[in-house]
Amino acid sequence: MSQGSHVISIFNPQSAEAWKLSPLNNYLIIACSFIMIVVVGLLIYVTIKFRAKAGDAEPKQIYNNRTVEAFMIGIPFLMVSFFFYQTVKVMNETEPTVQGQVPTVVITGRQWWWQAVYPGTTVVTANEIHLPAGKKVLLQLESQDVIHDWWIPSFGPKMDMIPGVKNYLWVTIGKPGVYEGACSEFCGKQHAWMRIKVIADSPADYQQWLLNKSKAALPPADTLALAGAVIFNKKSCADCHSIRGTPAQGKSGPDLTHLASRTTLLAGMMTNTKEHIKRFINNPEGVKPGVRMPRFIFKKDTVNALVAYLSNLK
Amino acid sequence: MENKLMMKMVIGTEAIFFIALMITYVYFSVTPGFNSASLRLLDIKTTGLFSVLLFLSSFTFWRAEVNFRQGNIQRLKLWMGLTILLGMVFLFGQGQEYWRLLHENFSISKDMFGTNFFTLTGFHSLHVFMGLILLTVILILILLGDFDDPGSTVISTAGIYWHFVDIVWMLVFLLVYVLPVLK
Amino acid sequence: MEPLFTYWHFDLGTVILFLLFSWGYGYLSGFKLQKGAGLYFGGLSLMLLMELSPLHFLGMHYLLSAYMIVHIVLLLICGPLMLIGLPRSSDHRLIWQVSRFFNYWPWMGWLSAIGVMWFWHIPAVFESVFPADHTVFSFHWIAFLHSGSLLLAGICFSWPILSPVRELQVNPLLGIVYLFTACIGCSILGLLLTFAPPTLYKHYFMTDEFGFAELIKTSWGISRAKDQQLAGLMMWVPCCFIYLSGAMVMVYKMLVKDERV
Amino acid sequence: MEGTYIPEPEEELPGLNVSNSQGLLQWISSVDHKQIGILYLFLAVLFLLLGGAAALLMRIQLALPGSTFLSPEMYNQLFTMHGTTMIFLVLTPAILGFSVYIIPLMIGANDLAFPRMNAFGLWITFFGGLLLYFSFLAGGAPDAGWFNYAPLNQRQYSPGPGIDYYCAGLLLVGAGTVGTSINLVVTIIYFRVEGMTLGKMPVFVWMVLINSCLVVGAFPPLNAALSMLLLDRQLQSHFFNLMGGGSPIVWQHLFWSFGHPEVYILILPPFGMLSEVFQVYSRKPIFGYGFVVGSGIAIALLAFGVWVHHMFVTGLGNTVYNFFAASSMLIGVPTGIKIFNWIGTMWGGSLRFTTSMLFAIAFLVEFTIGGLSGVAFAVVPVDWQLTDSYFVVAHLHYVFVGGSLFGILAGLFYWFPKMSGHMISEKLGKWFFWLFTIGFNLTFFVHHILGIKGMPRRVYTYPDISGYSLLNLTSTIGAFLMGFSVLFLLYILRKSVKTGEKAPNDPWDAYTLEWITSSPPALKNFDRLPPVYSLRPLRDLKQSSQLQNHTDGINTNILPSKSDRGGSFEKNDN
Repeated sequence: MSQGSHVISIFNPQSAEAWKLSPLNNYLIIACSFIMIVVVGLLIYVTIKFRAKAGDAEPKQIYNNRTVEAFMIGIPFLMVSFFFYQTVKVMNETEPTVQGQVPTVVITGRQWWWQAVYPGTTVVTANEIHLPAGKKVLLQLESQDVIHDWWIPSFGPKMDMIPGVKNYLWVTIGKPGVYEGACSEFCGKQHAWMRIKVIADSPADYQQWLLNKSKAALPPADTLALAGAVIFNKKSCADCHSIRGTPAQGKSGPDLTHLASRTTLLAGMMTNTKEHIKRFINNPEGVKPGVRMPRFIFKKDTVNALVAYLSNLK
Repeated sequence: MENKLMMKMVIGTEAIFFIALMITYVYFSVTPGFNSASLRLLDIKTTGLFSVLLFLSSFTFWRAEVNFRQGNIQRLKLWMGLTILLGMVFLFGQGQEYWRLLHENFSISKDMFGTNFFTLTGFHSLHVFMGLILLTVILILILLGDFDDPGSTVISTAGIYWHFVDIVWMLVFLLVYVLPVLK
Repeated sequence: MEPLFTYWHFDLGTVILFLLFSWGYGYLSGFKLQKGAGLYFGGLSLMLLMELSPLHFLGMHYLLSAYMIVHIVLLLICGPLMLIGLPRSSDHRLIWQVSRFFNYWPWMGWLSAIGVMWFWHIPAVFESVFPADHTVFSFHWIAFLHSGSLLLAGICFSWPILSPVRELQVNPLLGIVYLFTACIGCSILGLLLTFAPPTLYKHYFMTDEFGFAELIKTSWGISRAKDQQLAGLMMWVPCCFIYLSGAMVMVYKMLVKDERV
Repeated sequence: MEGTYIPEPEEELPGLNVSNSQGLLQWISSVDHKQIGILYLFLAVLFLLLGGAAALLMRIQLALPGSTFLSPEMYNQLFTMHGTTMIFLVLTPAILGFSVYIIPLMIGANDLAFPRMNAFGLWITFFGGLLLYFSFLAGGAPDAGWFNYAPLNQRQYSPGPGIDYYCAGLLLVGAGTVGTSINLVVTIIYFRVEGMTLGKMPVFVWMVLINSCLVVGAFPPLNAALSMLLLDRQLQSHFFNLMGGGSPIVWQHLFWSFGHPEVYILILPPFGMLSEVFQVYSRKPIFGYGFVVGSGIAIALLAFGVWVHHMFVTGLGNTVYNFFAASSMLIGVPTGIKIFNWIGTMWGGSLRFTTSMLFAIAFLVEFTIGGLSGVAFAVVPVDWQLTDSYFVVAHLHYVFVGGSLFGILAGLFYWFPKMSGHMISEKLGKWFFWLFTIGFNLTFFVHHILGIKGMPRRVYTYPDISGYSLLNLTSTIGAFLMGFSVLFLLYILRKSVKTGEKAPNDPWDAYTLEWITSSPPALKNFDRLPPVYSLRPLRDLKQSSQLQNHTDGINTNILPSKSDRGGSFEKNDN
């Protein structure tokens, strides 16, 4: 898995779709610069040339000039027509309709994390979404609660996730790497910490990853982790979280089956370390205010056991 | 004149308000979740009767206006009183319809039809109620003898509002009561 | 399956309409071709073209959007064209009376157009416009009423604004309001069609009698949902564009013409 | 105008029988359009300070990544209140304030058509604002953004009372705004001075007329949406609630079919003010009067048909987008026409660079930036990339501040002598201009870049990546500069009222009727008025009387008396 850092920007297109959109971005910048130069240029000229001087008589009273008006209407109209043509063209190229294709991944926005389900496999993951590079991939975007929005600037179009509606997005990632984005529709308290990480793998790596992740969770390695597993199921953890291969089948929180293989926690809020997991379990509200996870009053040992268990789930 | 233009603009904005509510009604009524079972709870005959009374009040108001223009203040009082009475009877009709529906366990939170039905008819009734207040104030002023200038535009201005309320009801009645029967 | 462009049909109702309106012109002009007759008969022939051509066939059997084109052209293009084409210099009493009527009650014109437009789109009414069987020669009296009412409403609608009697046209400010509210009136219908589920009009779900369904769906790329959206948007945007252009012309008349140059 | 009733303010104000010199009580009970206009402006300033304070708190929070200065709850409440306040309680009242004050003077009327309704509009707006702010005490302000999307606005996701206050407050504010707008329309239609036909109305009057019609048409969908939302929250109806069969998209349609015209509501009157300012300080008539007014009408007509461009990423489908892209791009054309017409007005003129004119010229630059970034949202594929990002924040501030507020400030410096009777020191005014303009650009220009770099809007904090930190810090510094300059403006205004030089009747050698009256105008605006033959009645008057020294004001003795003109211009004898 390559971990190339990339510049988040709409001017750094990394998918075929983004490439299709980018000429339009450039045309727009050129047109806008042109108009700005005309307006500012005219203003500079006018303000220098036509300053009032002491004792000026009333200047010539010009009421109208049909030719000038015709240009004022005509030129913007032509520019607008050009952009309209380009818009329609690009729009229809990048958004072919979806007719019964099976999506590669179904991504569900939740307050405030992303659930990714891979149809045809048992893989369920959260926040860090793996996709194959070099292949045209269909994303199905849904929401479980409020409106979220899927946005990775380097991949081109964003798309709203609306409860009760299925939206689709095509993406053909150019090369393997890590691509970042964020939820782009205000969705409540932790809208800021609802960041997206897409890890694009080469097709072979991707198959490998799918295979790994469709397996059930590893059994606890040591006694501390074993104790953690017991606590996880006995206390209310399992009511919300699921860990495949164990009795924990909760649906309202992120799937933790392979938690330890993710690099970040809480939708990009912090890196995935034991220390951070511990801090979060001890005081979810303090770490991520508004988060749905309740605060449990655990003994120190209990937390340590839970952390040992969770950080073992590769 | 300016009174009338003012009132026309007021009903213009009210009209768009009702249009928004009605579009919402129509939009939801063609979506699959719209509960047609609830539609059958409505009593088109009784409400139809009360509707006719409301439409009649437009007529009585028109008579009031004519009499006012002719300076016939006694008749004006009569027709005005009749208009208010008809309006009140209509509101009573609405009230008993609501009462019955609520007793049949059908409320605004029951389903999409309930939500739309109560909102649409409720806002209309609210407008009838406001119209009644307006007319009552005018009637009191008439009884106090304030209306002796036949050039006054107050009554015809109030009339614009009252006729508007009737027209809205005509549309609402068609939409909510009559159209489902036609289908 | 014959090629689409051969699907002309000869609707008796349409021809009767054509004759009726031609006679109307004669009645008003004293059976003489006057200036503007070209426009009048242009509008009338456009109606003929709309009603007899394969476009109408498509509208009848496959595409709501095709039906909508016919609908809009009849109401908003043929009607006004015919009105402009009415004999201007004619001092026929009827023209004066109608002009005076619409000057006093401009909203009747408005109501006729918007009313007719909405009426024919009530799903139950809509279904009845189409004859059950399609033959080359046919007369279907509801279809006859449909076209006739659209043409007539188009004329009534534009009368307050384009009245042949210039001094009885409504004042420009009222004209702008008139056109703008008309735009709202048809926008709402368009809006509903656009965003309503595609099952609104059952008519187009009937059997694929002529075998065009596949062609339309695959090579034209128009699905049922898209078709209804297109129809709604046509009712909405181009329709309003016509109204608003009219409004801008009124603004031009009001302001730009008497500007000091 | 035959036989129309002209409201006559008397020395004894109607209502409470308060005389003209009873201080606060008189202001509160006043139905005089000038006092109400000024109260509207005070209302705008009061809420500007509140909304501005919210903005500064937000900027402190965003100065550094990962800051914990504000909790997310607080941040969300603040940005919601900031947006709502600035749009409904600052820009709208400021515009209405100028309209209510200037329009009767400009058209030669003595008051609005319905003076009491005018007072009602003001106070209901004020109480609506209070109600909105009361939510802070009642357990939390609204926190779902000013456009308050469903289902986030449902009780389930926003259990506090904030959104109920939002609904109730905005319904009241809306009632006041619509009432005053209707009042303005009726006044403009019926109360114009003899001879001022529609084609001879000043551009500002035209813009207010168009704008008021826009208000009357645009607010009802909002009221409907708010009523439905209130029912959803209070009586468990299901309009926007998916569980009961409702649809969150309906809220967006209803809200934006108000929300987009609202944008034009906030910009059209400033367009009008600027048109007056450009004419006077260029000593030339507006270039292409018909086109300027006509494009205003075109904008208003198109305004109702473009709202879906706020919803280009909701998945409505390309068929719908095509049409709305077309209409949204089309609306750029009349806006462009205006910009070039204003440059045309200056062309060949004799320009005086007063503070007001500086704001007008700066407006042209700022608004062009805002307008062009707005076109980006009509180009659907670009909108797909940038909507709901900081680019939108940049765009809307360039339009609302760089457009509306710069226009309003130009109007303020232009009309202040008339309203207060005192001149503003040009030197201090120019200081303010530069501080404000630099602060504004510093704050918001960087937001364009933040958006392009993928920072979503409405986030209470951000990760420390790709230069977010530096750009945000710059923005915060700019915001404080802006905040300071606003306080400086208030200081200047106060100083001018206290110690400023006395203003003559017509300090700018202006063209329209309001400059005939004394500065400030007496309770009764006009005793006599010249008949209007052209767009610039005051210029006609000055030319016809061969007045030598314009700047010393108009000597009312030179006005033709009633007997000369056969009473055609007399407004005061019914």
